[in-house]
Amino acid sequence: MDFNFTEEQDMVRDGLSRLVREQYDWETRRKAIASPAGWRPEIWAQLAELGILGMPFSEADGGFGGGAVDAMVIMEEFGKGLVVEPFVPTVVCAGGFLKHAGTAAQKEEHIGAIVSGSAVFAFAYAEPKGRFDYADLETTAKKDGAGYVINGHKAVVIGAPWAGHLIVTARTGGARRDRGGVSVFVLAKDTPGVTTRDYVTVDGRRASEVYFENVAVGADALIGAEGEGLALIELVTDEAIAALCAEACGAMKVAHAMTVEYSRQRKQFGVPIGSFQVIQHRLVDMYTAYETAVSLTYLATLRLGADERERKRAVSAAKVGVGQSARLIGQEAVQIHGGNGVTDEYAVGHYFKRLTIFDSEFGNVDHHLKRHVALA
Amino acid sequence: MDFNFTEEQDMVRDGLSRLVREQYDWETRRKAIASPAGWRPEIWAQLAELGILGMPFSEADGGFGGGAVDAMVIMEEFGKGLVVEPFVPTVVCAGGFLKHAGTAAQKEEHIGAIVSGSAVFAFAYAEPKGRFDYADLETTAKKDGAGYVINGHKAVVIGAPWAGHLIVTARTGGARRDRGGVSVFVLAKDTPGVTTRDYVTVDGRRASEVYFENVAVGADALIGAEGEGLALIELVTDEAIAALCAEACGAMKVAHAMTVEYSRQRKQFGVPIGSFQVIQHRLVDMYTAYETAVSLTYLATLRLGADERERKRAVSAAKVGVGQSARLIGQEAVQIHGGNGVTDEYAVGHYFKRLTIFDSEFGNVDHHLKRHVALA
Amino acid sequence: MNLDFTPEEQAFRDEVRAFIAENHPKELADFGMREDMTREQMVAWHKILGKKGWSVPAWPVEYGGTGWTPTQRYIWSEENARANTFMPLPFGVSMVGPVIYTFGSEEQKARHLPGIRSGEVWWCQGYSEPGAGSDLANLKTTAVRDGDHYIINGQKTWTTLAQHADWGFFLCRTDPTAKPQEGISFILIDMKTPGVEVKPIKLLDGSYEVNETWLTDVRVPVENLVGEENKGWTYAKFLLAHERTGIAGVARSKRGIEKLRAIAAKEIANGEPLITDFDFARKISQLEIDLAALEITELRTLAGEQAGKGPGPESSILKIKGTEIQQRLTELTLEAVGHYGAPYMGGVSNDNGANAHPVGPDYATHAAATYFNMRKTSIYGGSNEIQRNIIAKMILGL
Amino acid sequence: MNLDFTPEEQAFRDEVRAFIAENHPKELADFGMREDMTREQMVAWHKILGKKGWSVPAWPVEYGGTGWTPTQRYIWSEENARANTFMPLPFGVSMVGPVIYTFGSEEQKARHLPGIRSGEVWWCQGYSEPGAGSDLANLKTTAVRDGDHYIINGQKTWTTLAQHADWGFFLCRTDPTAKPQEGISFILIDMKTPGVEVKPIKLLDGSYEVNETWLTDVRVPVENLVGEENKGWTYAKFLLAHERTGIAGVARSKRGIEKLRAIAAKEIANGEPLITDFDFARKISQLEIDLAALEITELRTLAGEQAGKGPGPESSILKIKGTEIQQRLTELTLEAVGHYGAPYMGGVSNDNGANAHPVGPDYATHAAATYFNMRKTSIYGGSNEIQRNIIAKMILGL
Repeated sequence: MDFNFTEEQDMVRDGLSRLVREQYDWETRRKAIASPAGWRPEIWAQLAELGILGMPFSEADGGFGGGAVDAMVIMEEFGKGLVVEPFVPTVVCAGGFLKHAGTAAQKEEHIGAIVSGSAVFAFAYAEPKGRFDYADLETTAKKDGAGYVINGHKAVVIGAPWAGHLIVTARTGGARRDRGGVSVFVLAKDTPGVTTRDYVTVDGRRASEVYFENVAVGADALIGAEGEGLALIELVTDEAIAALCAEACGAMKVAHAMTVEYSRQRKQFGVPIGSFQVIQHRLVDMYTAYETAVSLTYLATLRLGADERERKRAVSAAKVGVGQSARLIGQEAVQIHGGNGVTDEYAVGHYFKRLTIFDSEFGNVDHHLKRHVALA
Repeated sequence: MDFNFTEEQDMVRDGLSRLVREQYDWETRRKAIASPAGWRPEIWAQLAELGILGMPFSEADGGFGGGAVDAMVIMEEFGKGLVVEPFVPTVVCAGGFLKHAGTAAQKEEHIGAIVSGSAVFAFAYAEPKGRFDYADLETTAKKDGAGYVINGHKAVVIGAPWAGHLIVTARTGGARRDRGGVSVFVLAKDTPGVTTRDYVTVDGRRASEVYFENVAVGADALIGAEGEGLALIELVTDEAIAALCAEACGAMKVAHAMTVEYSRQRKQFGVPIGSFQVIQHRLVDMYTAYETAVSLTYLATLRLGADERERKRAVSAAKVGVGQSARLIGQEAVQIHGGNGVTDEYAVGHYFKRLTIFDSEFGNVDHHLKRHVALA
Repeated sequence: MNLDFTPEEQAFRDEVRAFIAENHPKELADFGMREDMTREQMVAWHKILGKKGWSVPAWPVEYGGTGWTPTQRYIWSEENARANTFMPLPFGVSMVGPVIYTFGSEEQKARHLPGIRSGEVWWCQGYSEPGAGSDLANLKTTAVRDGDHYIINGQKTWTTLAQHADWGFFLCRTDPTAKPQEGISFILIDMKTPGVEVKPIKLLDGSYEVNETWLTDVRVPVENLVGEENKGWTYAKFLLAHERTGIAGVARSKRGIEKLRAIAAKEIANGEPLITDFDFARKISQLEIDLAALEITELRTLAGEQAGKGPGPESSILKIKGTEIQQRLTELTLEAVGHYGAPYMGGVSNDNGANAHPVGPDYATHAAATYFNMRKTSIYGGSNEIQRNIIAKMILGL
Repeated sequence: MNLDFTPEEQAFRDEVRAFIAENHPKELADFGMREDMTREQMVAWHKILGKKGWSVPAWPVEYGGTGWTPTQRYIWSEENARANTFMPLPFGVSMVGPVIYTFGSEEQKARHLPGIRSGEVWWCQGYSEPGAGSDLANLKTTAVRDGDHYIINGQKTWTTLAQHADWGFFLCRTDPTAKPQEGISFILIDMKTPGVEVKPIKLLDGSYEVNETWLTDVRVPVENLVGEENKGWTYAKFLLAHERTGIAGVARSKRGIEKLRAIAAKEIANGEPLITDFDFARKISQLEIDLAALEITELRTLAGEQAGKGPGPESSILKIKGTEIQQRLTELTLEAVGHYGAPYMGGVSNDNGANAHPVGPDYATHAAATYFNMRKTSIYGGSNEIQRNIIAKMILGL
């Protein structure tokens, strides 16, 4: 057992921390997310330059041979700055599908582009009626000659407005909610028949409803074996969850620190509110919740390579525990900030909003508590 | 709508309050529950004299025409003094079965004896494997000529060591857990074939394991219609729950008051612990929990006469909410008392113990939350 | 003691229900958020009730109150919630009104009470300041006597819906040498007076329901002082206790639970309606149980008031539990809508990136915004921490 | 960073497991409560470990420690919990031992450390007093210098298992004129000294594990003073931080959850094993998740210690979360046993009405008593409120 970061991981953290501090200050971020684009491609280019976008790929695939712990380090820094750029959809999700199950040609085509920052992906898995069940798909991909024809509607596809490519899950066989018959496809967003409705999310990102109307793709769009995509989706989304948990830890750390600082400055009844024992104990409970979240994020991250049951239990434990911590810390941070906590102007409320939406990504607390029970 | 007590109810409360204060002081109680008998028949006689034991019976049956609100008033006072005498088994449970479904002869035989204090009952419904399901009975009553032969084992029958008579639930037909086929019997504890193992309970009462080995009873032992006892049991146990909730409110009130008083007296760091804001807020949360419990007890009590669904939802709401309040108040009272809270010598720990066992009587918080959901 | 309605109470309920059915403008029932409503829409029901004589039920009869029993007021709330009416805003009816009829001069009563009753005059509250949230004793706004006027200077914040207000009631320091809680006065200000400037604050949910209000050399006639000079703290406490009783919001939360059940019946989780998922249903039941307890607690408090006890520190419990339930309800509603909680859809006045049209099912549109918005409830009206301090001191004697 | 055992660590685990299997007395594994054990049984495993050289793993190697890595110490705890061993009591090993080897004289080290290692000498702790629980600065017990002795007078309470103790370490006030936290000394007392009187306190669960200890004109040689006179507060704080690291009890709680699962598999609820009830299983999963977090937090803390950071205020988190989990575990266990939580069954030494033989299934026998007993954990060793004060001050800087 070993709880130390490597020197390289420390360097990555330091570099990203500097980038966020220097180029992702609050006013700059506010303007960027309110701009028509909603993100900053120049930040993306710098992430590529720093090697961040290539970190989790093997050297053989053109990356830098990092792993889940590296992704954790990266995501925690993103969380601290509420970075909106689509690292999870592009690098963790699309990257994950490609590296775990992509053909040589698919890797060749896409991984280099991801590493260099020229390709941005979105992961279209959720549907209006499927909630957190990856197999509850109304989107279909019907065999048509050598290729497939995709029809369906994908909901709240994070980062899709910025993406050139999509990873799409669709049913190629089996009945609704069957484990079998789920397949994964990669395609360009400008493939004929794909339309999107783009919008802003409450946590300052962009997303789309994505509609597929008789979208014809070749056989080479299929990632992994036809109809056997569910286990792959579960693996990649578990990796995404671990990454999101790390992001949430970063956001919690800042929200907590802001609140401690605020409670030192803000006076009521002539003294700083941080001198009230009730406020102190609540700040302590937030701190304990943060430490709990960090520990569970470590657990999930370090178990991503374990056997399926152990991996899923660790990841679900983290999504439950980090989700509970995120709720507590977000709500308490706002409460202790008082009226200022509910204004758009103060940063703390935006951390709260990001931590709120975190819960609904890839299954909320209840969903993962159920999965944990089922694997007991 | 009306939230006032009648003058008679106020008088009953005052009388009982005096009795508890004057004759149920802590040392006297401690000696009584440690004595071989474990209770004080002389207290029981006084309750009869005060008309308490006859309160919930109609005047036609020899009682004083009170109702559920009267039982609530009585039980709250019992809760304040942690009175162990078996009012619930005798008056609420046995009395309930008799008044709702007893034959004229059964009423004649038993109600007068209850009112006068000469008859004490216990209610044998729980079984080692049945948990909180009144229909999950291994005890059987087989038809034998005009009468029945009872076999089985009843668990943790509260007050049985003191009782002359038992109310017993048994299966006369149907399969395990069927709603149909459950019957209710009344019999003397000295009926041949009944044996008991008596013991002390953690909350200072007495209980027995009761064994039935080929216990022959007459047709006149049956209360209500054969095989149709479940609805009757549900009604009577709902009445018992409302009464126990009132008892718990009384116990919570005292536990809270003791803790407030302790926090005024006990000094740490040179000042009363009640001057610490964290202790203050926790005492406030206990107070709020107490008020919540009182309100839900009112709700359950006032809905005992409503239609079945409404009655059950109100009673389950109370058992859930009062159970949650009891847990919070019991645990916090001990915590704020510090080391003294976990000693046998301080009264507060005994309130905590009574409030703990309350949860397992007639279904715990989880059980009633399920029943509430099922009736949504 | 009983919970049943008497025949008279049943008749009253029927009368109220019929009146609402006949008079409440249908289109008002369909708004998801106040943010989407115009001023006219917000006062429409108030004006109708004013004509009927039902706009200020809790006031003494001599000032236009209805003289209803607590049970009648309970029925009134229930029926309005049932019809999703937009009730009169509290600033006039529950806040300044009672202060004026209790402590104000006959001239003030004659001048201001009719407009409050009728809904013609919109009031706002100037209590909080940037440096003083729940700590009202730390006020910095000053009112300096100049002949028969006060000259008022200072900055107020969280002045809810002040952008529509005709009049405001303000706490101002009139004796800077007195102890913090003394030397404060309660002054009525015509919001059109020169020097009053209102600037909306954008909230987390994208709405603009509160404001910063600057008062710069605002000249206010001395007859706008309510009660005695330097006694404003007394009136403020009186008002806060009044404000808390309404804050439980039981009837509205009941309706919110109904809506939540309807949403959970439509959302599909693991192939089945979410409402059939025991875990989710359990959380709704827990909320219903908490709300049932609060309802009885409020009725007990109202009955106590009728028996002559004014709204006392017990109302702090209603504030704490009521807001906890409202917050939990919005939290569960957001949870129910799943992925569609994420799209950003504020009200019509939203700028800065809110989506112009809803995304996802209608019922999801305001889920996140409402959740974010309701975080304020445990902060305003005396934060829930302050309410606990009040209970500790006033009820537990600590 | 990884959670896997290296081959060396695996080999160590096998060695430990084999040693326990071969040497741990079988009958010790079956006790439900400490209350049922004799003194000899309680020290049996300690003595075996002493001979093996494994009784004080965390001590510096020069004083008999094993020099194990944090991972090895983790494995050691895990394997002992797995076998349900009765581990050496903390009073010597984790409390006074580290104080003696850190601050004591060479004579004290030579005299006392061997007996602590071997398990021959039983220690108890004299910190708390009736008037001073977590507030140790308020001590009243005095030690007055008289030639080469101290004359000690006072009353201590919560002296755990002092009825068996050979020696005790006591905090006594040696300078009554100093500030509360100064003027306190850390003194070792032979419990057979005349004037030492130990009287058991009956606890809620019926057990007698703590005592009141009276010290009346107890003459103690001055060489029993540890470190400097009037510096006892420093040693006491050092000791409390040490005490907290062990208090998380992760391995024991893991075993407790296994037992709870086994109980829930036997209990029948609504016709099915309780463990198949989602609601109950959910609560166990939540507990497992909380425990998994605590386990990693403890490992992180241990790794930090190895990297040179001593046990600092972070250990307060372990104390808070560890005791919350232990309490929740016993609460769920009591819930699991249903009606059979009610029969009163304390330990063998019980008087006053405890039932002589268990009622109901074996696993239910101690459920209530254990639940009641474990309420102490959030009170002792510095109450959880005090731990929060420590974190607020030492970590958050408030």
